[in-house]
Amino acid sequence: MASSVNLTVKLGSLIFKNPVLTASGTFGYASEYKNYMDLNALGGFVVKGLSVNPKKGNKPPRIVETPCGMLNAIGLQNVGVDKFIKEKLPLLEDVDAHIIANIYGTKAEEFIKLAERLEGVGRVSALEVNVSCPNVSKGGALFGKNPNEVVKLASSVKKHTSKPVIVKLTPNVDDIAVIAKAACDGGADAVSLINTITGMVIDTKTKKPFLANKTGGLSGPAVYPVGVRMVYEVYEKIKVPIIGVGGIYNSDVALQYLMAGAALIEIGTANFTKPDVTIEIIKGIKEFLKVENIKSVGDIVGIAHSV
Amino acid sequence: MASSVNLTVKLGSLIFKNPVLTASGTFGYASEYKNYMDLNALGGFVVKGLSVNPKKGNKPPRIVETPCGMLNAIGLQNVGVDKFIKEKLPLLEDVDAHIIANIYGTKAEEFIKLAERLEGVGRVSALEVNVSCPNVSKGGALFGKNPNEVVKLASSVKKHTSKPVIVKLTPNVDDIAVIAKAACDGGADAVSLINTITGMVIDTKTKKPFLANKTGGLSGPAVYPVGVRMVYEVYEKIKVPIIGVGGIYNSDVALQYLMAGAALIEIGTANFTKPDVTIEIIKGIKEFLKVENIKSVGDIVGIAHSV
Amino acid sequence: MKLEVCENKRIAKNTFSLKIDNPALFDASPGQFFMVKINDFDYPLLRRPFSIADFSDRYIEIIYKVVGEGTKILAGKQKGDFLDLLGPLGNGFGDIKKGKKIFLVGGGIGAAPLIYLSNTLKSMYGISYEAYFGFNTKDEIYVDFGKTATMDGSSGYAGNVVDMIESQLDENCLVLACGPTLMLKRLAYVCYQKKCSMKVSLESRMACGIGVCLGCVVETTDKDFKRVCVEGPVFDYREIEWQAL
Amino acid sequence: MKLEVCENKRIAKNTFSLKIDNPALFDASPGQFFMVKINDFDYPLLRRPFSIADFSDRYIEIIYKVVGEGTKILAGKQKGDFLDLLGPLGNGFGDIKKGKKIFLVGGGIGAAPLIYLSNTLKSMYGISYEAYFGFNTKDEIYVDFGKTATMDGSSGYAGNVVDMIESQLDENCLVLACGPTLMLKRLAYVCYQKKCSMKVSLESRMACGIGVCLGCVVETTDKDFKRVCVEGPVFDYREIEWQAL
Ligand SMILES: Cc1cc2nc3c(=O)[nH]c(=O)nc-3n(C[C@H](O)[C@H](O)[C@H](O)COP(=O)(O)OP(=O)(O)OC[C@H]3O[C@@H](n4cnc5c(N)ncnc54)[C@H](O)[C@@H]3O)c2cc1C
Ligand SMILES: Cc1cc2nc3c(=O)[nH]c(=O)nc-3n(C[C@H](O)[C@H](O)[C@H](O)COP(=O)(O)OP(=O)(O)OC[C@H]3O[C@@H](n4cnc5c(N)ncnc54)[C@H](O)[C@@H]3O)c2cc1C
Ligand SMILES: Cc1cc2nc3c(=O)[nH]c(=O)nc-3n(C[C@H](O)[C@H](O)[C@H](O)COP(=O)(O)O)c2cc1C
Ligand SMILES: Cc1cc2nc3c(=O)[nH]c(=O)nc-3n(C[C@H](O)[C@H](O)[C@H](O)COP(=O)(O)O)c2cc1C
Ligand code: FES
Ligand code: FES
Repeated sequence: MASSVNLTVKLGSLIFKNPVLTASGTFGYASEYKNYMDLNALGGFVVKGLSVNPKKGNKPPRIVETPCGMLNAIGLQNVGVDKFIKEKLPLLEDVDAHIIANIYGTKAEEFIKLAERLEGVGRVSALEVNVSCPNVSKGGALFGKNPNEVVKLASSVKKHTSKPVIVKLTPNVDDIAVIAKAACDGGADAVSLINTITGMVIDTKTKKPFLANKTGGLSGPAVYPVGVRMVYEVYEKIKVPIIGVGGIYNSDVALQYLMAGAALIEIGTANFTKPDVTIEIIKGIKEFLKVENIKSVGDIVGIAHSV
Repeated sequence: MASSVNLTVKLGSLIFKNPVLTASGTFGYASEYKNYMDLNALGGFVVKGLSVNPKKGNKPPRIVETPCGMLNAIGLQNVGVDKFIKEKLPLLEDVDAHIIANIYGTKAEEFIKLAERLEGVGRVSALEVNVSCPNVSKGGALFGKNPNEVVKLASSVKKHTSKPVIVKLTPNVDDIAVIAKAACDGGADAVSLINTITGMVIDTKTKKPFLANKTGGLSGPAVYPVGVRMVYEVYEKIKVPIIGVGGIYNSDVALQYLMAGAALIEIGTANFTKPDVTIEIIKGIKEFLKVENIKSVGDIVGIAHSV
Repeated sequence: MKLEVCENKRIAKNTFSLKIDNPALFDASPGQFFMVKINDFDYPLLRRPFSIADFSDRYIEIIYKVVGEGTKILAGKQKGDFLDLLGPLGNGFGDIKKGKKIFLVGGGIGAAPLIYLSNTLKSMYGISYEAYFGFNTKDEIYVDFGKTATMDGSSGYAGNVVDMIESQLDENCLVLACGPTLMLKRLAYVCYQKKCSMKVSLESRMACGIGVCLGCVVETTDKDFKRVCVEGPVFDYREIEWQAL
Repeated sequence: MKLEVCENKRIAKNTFSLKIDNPALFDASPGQFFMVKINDFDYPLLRRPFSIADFSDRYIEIIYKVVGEGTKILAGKQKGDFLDLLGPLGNGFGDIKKGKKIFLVGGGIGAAPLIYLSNTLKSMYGISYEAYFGFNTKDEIYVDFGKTATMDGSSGYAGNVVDMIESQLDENCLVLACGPTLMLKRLAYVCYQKKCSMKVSLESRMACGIGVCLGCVVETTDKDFKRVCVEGPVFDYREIEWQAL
């Protein structure tokens, strides 16, 4: 048994102490979790999607449970980038983990504005460009389904930031590898996948869609096989690191994502069920590597591709 | 309370005694369920996918469980259309329910052959053209993702049969309404959706994809919100009836599909969990209509679209 | 926090009292709630929010109604089983100042948090109050104090609890209420008419219970959204955009 | 078919005996199995296949090992709970003719169906047999007859059960076996060498258990696929393409 295992992961110039991040929209601005876990234990967190101006979001109901999953249609409610920098970031001053800003705009100029606004903010390690939110009427997945838009958007953001740029992809497409390649062509330093799968629940009492937004994004354990498959498909087609996300709820599923080809992973919905699930997952990954006598977590990334 | 409710559904010239069918590949050739339920209670059944020649299918393992779902990669193992007609159909002679043949080919000519071979077989009420199987290397979803192929295929089958033609669609696309419209352009009398969503499970012990086929199709309760959403989307874009399928496991979800716009529904994976689940669902739909004082099941089809 | 079930018994039609061992590690105030994990495994996926029906050194009590899959499974839990609780969460009824005439008004399962509230008012503050509870039928009643109304007239006042108390309310009253949305909406209208004060505990679909998912919001009169789990569940009724509910 | 649990108790390391009330509505032969629904709700989704470890007028016995989520939940079931069983399913060991020298060979939890088989051979046919069971360690042993081998030598023969019996097998023997795939593969090889007969019960991932999903197939020597749930789970070992397992 190896006495110690190396969990660190590199993404461009960034070093993560382990591959476990939290997913945007499921971990607030991180400080909310201080009571439930040691934030320093994480590789990092992706904060709630930020827009140039504060956004009110969709009308409620915004969430509904489904078998081993949930739909959400929050509609990117957020405090706006300025308030985030002024009020939320300082709460994390003493936390030793990467902070990744998830950014969202309805047009390229807004993404550029966000990148510029965050450029001087040292505490933000990287940008995750959300071209995949299914719950907004403009932007979001409308960009993310079109490879040409993705190339353009990635390259414009890239031009206005010195931070690593991660493009977050939607699973609601014919072929996610095409979109991933487009992100790389645009200069993305990494891609993260998957965002939620569009779904609908109908309230048979009212005979109407349950959510005020009608459709919502499916997340949670139910979707993990789709995410693992997509990471596996993308891994064979691109050279930049993949961040795997979608339904990870224990260390076995986390390991599946790594083996499929994810260098890092994000935990979303599972935080709701178990606020300290990320700690459990980090422990589980470590334990697995020890038992298997594998020295570094990097050694299992994409290992499921070797026959 | 209405003293009796009308559950009958028309599809072209066919009359179904109720909207509940069983989904292809999950009900064998139907006679297997004789011990567990009264087959006459069903609106009909779609039998296992048929090819011109017998097909051996994929190597095992072929199935794996996932949270509230399962992956399968059977690979369309079947006895072939001739043996089906000779050996399987006679077992259903005394059953009073529609039999729909699910047909699969690797090229248009095979679909045509199947249509021709079944043309004289009176016991088969309709053809469900499977352009959406994700678990075969040729045909299947490769057709189903391309609207031009779908138009061509639907119209070629249509030309060689007098039976209603149903085209079964894959959910693994950008926009399922585009494919549904293509099927209609090709002359389809109905569309059924959804087939399974492509997924993967990795066995972390062996560090390899669990299924011999690597990927498999996700079905079961987990996927129902995706199916309901797609039926809802397609309902607004086409005029022919929709057959809703995907994750239906109780009458509430069945009603959601009807309200989203499905005229008929197919039950798949749930048959494995509860062999008589279809009976329960028919009862539940009837009960709902009674309590709501709705005279005919047709009155709730698509009702979630009215605001 | 995994805590042991001490008792789980039926106390009225479809209504159960769940007593959980109190480790005495925290305090809880009336109106706060717990997010309860129903099973050890992830089905049902989300935790269920339940108000605190009583709270002592010995146990935490939750009174719940079986309405769906989660509560049905909960009803099967037995003494000795463990439940994972997150909380206490949210803002309760807060400080209640003397001076106003206090009415506790509960509807159906919404009476549950008012039990703990009534005990606290009595024991901690020595504040007196009147309590009114509305139920559909007699066999749903699980409170043993206050006056009750039933819709079918099988016990107490025949009709709606709001109608029962309407005539007694004026600007010197403070109503502390919890119940079905429709009842609260009517009550809010009455309180508005009578210029009476009201604090109200709201329900909403919750995923996290701790303010991060933004799923549970309710529209407020300043055209904003507030989180029921953090800014609530108890709100001053004038904050709420009742039209939107 | 919902049946009542009479007893569910630990009988060895991670191993439990579950006794279920037998409504005496059907017969079952050794080697057949039931598809057991673990919960009333649809999680875990699929039924779990378990062999019949014993079968009498009074109860159906299943002996199972806790290996994953489903069996973990099963271990929590108590007397008075109800379980939904589908079955008995599949082809068992079939008619055993006198004449051959009979060996029951089980590995780990695979010994379970051989208990019912041994009882039947004795009581119904008056056929005598020898029984050999392999386990990893002493604390895993749950059978009280036959000879045992343990891998760590903590009880009985030290080593593999196949090694233990190899020298005794010849063309006059009939082996009836169940156990881990690797053990069965070795045993098949030995039987082939010794020209000895063997019937073997196989495991496979199952969704339906009744022959419709085609998920459980195993490759056969005629280059076809056979369903373990219908054509099996007991096969003549010469039918199986062992290389493919
Ligand atoms: C702050 C708060 C306090 C509550 N206190 C109590 C209490 O003391 N006693 C009690 O019986 N009930 C209480 N409720 C309602 C209780 O949470 C729901 O009845 C319960 O979640 C239903 O779960 P289920 O699985 O049985 O129903 P299902 O309908 O199967 O649940 C499906 C989903 O909907 C959610 N849901 C269903 N009904 C409600 C509801 N009315 N409010 C919020 N979410 C809902 C569930 O949490 C779950 O995510 C409270 C709700 C909130 C928000
Ligand atoms: C015909 C037959 C008879 C069996 N008899 C017994 C018995 O008497 N006692 C006993 O302890 N076990 C028996 N097994 C194995 C038993 O079915 C599995 O151990 C059990 O399904 C594991 O469920 P789980 O949820 O704990 O494991 P998980 O790994 O969480 O299950 C996940 C999925 O994999 C399937 N699975 C996991 N392991 C196996 C396996 N070894 N074989 C088949 N499917 C598996 C499960 O059914 C489930 O669908 C038998 C299997 C078959 C096919
Ligand atoms: C309540 C909620 C809010 C979310 N908000 C965002 C967001 O603002 N930006 C984003 O890129 N993804 C958002 N997501 C998607 C998640 O980051 C993640 O991609 C998805 O939920 C799948 O992962 P999971 O199954 O682990 O939750 C949100 C998800 C949920 C459930
Ligand atoms: C084991 C299995 C085999 C299947 N075989 C076929 C098939 O032969 N042809 C086909 O069109 N669909 C096939 N399907 C897809 C189902 O008919 C259905 O579209 C899908 O499973 C979603 O419905 P469900 O969630 O109710 O199972 C199969 C599904 C399963 C689980
Ligand atoms: S429940 Fe998540 S913010 Fe309130
Ligand atoms: S388990 Fe379905 S065919 Fe055997």
